[in-house]
Amino acid sequence: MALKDSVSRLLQNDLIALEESAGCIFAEVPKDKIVSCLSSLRDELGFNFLSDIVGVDNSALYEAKAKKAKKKKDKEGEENETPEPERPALPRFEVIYLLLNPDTNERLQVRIRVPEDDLKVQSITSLWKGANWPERECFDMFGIRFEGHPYLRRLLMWDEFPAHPLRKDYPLEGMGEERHLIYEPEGEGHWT
Amino acid sequence: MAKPVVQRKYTLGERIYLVEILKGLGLTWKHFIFNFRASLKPGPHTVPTCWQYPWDRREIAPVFRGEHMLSLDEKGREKCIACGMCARVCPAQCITVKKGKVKEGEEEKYAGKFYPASFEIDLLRCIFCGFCEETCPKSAIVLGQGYELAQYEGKECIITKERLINNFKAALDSGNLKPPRKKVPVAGAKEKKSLKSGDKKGSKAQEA
Amino acid sequence: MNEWTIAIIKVVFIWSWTLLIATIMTWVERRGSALIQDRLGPNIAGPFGLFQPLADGIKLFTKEEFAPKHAHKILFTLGPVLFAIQAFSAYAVIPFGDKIVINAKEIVLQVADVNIGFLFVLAVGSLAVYGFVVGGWGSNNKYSLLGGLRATAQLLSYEVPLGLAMLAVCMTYGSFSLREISLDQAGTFLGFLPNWGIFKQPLGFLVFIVAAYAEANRVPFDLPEAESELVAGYHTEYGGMRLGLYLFGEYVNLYTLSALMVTIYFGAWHIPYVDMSSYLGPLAYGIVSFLVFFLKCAFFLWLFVWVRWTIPRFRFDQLMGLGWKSLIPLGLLNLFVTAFLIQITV
Amino acid sequence: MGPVKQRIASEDYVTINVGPSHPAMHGTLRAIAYVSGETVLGTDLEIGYLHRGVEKLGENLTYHQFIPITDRLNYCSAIANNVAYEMAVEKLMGVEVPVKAQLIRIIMTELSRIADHIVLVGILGVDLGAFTPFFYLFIQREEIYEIFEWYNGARLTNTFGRIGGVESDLPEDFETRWHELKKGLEKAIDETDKLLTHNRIWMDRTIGVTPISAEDALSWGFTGPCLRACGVKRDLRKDEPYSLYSQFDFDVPTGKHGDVFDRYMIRMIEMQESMKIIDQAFDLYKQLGPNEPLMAKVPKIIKPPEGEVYHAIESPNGELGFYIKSDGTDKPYRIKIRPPCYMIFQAFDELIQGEMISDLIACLSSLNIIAGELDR
Repeated sequence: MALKDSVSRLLQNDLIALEESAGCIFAEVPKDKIVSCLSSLRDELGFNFLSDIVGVDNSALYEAKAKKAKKKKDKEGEENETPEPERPALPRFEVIYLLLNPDTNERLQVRIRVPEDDLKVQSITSLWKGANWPERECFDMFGIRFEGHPYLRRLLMWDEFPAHPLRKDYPLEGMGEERHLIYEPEGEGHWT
Repeated sequence: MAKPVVQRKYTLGERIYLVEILKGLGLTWKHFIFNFRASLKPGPHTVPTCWQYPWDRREIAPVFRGEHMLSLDEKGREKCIACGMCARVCPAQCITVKKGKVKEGEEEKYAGKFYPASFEIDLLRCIFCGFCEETCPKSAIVLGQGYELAQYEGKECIITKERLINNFKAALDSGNLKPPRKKVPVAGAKEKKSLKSGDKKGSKAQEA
Repeated sequence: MNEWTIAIIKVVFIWSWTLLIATIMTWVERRGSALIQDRLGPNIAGPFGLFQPLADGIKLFTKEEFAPKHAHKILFTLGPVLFAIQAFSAYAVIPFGDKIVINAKEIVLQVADVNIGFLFVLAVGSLAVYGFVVGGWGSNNKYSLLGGLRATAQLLSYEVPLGLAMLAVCMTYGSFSLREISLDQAGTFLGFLPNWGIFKQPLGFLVFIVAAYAEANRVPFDLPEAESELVAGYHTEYGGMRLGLYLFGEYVNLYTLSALMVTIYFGAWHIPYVDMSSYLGPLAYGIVSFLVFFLKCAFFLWLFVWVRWTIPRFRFDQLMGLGWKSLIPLGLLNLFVTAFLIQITV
Repeated sequence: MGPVKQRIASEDYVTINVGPSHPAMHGTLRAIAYVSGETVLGTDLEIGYLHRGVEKLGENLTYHQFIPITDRLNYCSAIANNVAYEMAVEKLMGVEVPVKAQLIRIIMTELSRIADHIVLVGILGVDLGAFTPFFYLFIQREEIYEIFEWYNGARLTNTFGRIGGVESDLPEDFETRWHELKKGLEKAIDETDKLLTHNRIWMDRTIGVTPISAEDALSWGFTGPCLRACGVKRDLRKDEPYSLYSQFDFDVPTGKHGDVFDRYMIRMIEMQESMKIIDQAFDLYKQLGPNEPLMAKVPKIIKPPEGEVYHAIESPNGELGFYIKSDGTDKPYRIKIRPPCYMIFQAFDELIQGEMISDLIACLSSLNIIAGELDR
């Protein structure tokens, strides 16, 4: 595909992977070079519209995969003597920038992976003003810090909220944070 | 950021306010006269766009998704077989079904081998999406036309099997029963097999 | 009957009459707006919902009178009271009919025929500002304060064109007394037109009616209480009868302004081309003149309602711009032209 | 203290809370306006009052069960949300939806687009003091809801469509209803136009209020009518024609200045364009037999293959996108919703600097901020 070629030509060594899933192209770049990659994509390939920024917590996915692999291993038993070479563990989080070229109507998704022990990403608010709230939301939901963001504060949850709710280890029912907020009348009169 | 400067020329008519205001007054006057005449008519539903609720009710669509009911078949037997599909598919998890086995001598009451020992729907949780109705293999649970669901107490909003069946009886008496769902044509496929297997799975899961 | 009894009867009558009109106006406003908007409006209480204002009144009276914790208690109560007082007293100098003869005693249908009627109306009318600003300040609420400030600026600005328009009328009729102006409007003008102010002062009337809408805080000039911007403006914090005073005061003001408009521009109680007093007996004439006057007022009251439900609202700077840049120059122009015409005709 | 406080040098201001409970607020948002006199120096925006954790919820529901949840995003046009989500899942699964189902979807989406625009125009009128057009329009919106009700039994939160198609055929009386509705809509739009568009007061209130240039709008991530108002001819129905939109003949109106008036006009014209699309779609629909398939062949329990997808459609507000990551189970691994007004609302502070309090309300209305969609 022309888009894939031009992307790989443009990013060259910075490109870690370029994959296609259900018609969407995902390019993976190193975390430190996100600003330069995005700015070159914007200026040279015309991807000058940022649709959104998506954060993903992959921990549960890796766990499930590891379990599957282990099961497989157990099943196959000791017949398979040569163990697979241990791959370095993939970083826990990923941040996906959804880009769009408004002239050619091509979409490109740029992915970076963020390890749990280094939750810092360069902010791209200098490239797009609209990256402001998506980055704040990403911080709110996953705890990924965007360096250089003008006003990095929780967006959807309240400021004192202790956790990052879209992480996979956060329970769906919450951890009881709302107790501070909701006034519960004691005794009768309350029907629950 | 510099804001763009907006300049737009007004026509003379727009410039002197009055012309457009008079036009607008004429328009509202037309509405006023029409509705004034209409409002003098006897009866609660006079102005065509206004329904005076307690006396005057609009027609509810036959496919309306309102208060639930558990339907009975022609012989007056409960259709529900307590397979629990509705409870599983419910996005709001508002349905709880307890399964009971039909004892001998009770066949006149229940259509299947199993019956719901209790069937509760929490209307406070229900979002009236209609998935339960759609997934029910025996089309036993139906969302009816009742929409006056206000209660004084939260407890009353958890409706039980008796009320569900009473709802059905009331609908039957008033002739507001929902027509049976049309089967949705599927692109070049026989869906039957998968349907049946789905049923079995559902009932098994419930038993477990 | 001596003078005092008559005066007191007149005062009581006009007091209850304006209150009645104000009450009915709330019903007209609601029913009228409903019918304009393809709705029905309140139609349950009484025939056609006519008792709705009564029910509203009972509700307002029985509501708990409370003041917000941080409000200035005295000013908070003083605001609506000031507003209501000015609303009810402004009508004193405006006639509500010609005269009525009972027991061979001639009674003028006007509470007080002051020879500076115009000045009285303007002076009392401008007191409304105090009602708004005191209430807005006393509420200790930002919305209320902004509403009060808006009201102050708006009322003060629009009093100028109102005064200018009225001044031109005074010059035309050569009197400050509203009764004399009314009496002057009998007969015809230029031979075929009724001798009404509007035909002598068309531009002045335009200025006057716009300014009157602004003075009455009605759409398109209802900025002090613009509900989408300032919640409810100066009466955000009010409830119960204090709010009721503001609402009634507003409708009484409407009536006053309508009556003023009828008095100086629409020939007061005169019917064009017909001299009623020659056909009717003295008592009947008094009643008919009262009715004619009232019907004319009713039209303008309805116009207030009708316009309100037709057009959008101004912005504050546009409101000020309209007042200072359009209406005042127009009013002045009108004044000069009137003066010139008087000079060459007399 | 927010960024506005840091920016404003002087101490000469008053803060005014516009929201979360304010008569002009569209849902529960909060804008703390820093006001000097009547001029707004800036606003601190706070959102999240309606945050229900929809994305987290999606990770714990099956693919089908998430459809009713999408209703609650933009409740003014629930069907557009449903369709956007279903199309994303279908794209992930590689399912081809039958033509008839696509036509029904298009008809319903366009109806909901009209309903959404009606809400905007009506509320904009109310916020600017013109109450009456609101009613004329909303009566027609009621008729649209009636069509929805007779289609699948719900008025506001429709739970329209299923993954792979739609759940039922159009009702038999759709044609008569649609023609009646069309007549009424044309009349209502015309009346609104008469009452507002050329009225000097309305023009003064909207023309030149909170304009934005095309570059800024793109940088902020504007989409939909708000972007088109700036003069950018961008409509996903034309540019990335999904479904059957490439077969229809309709115009994409564009404005010039991106002010409130342009946004309002774009919506007024788009309503008429949508009616055109529905007519064409219904003509195509009538050519299909009654037994044409409505559902593609999809398994009962939906398990898309592992992978991720981003699919966006042109919702009434703009680009409504769903990013879905699947791990091969029956529940999505991650759902990210890209609501259109989320990106638009962040520009609000910049839009209204130096304007007046009244313009704040007008601007907010014209952007069509829906809290359900904004906070998710």
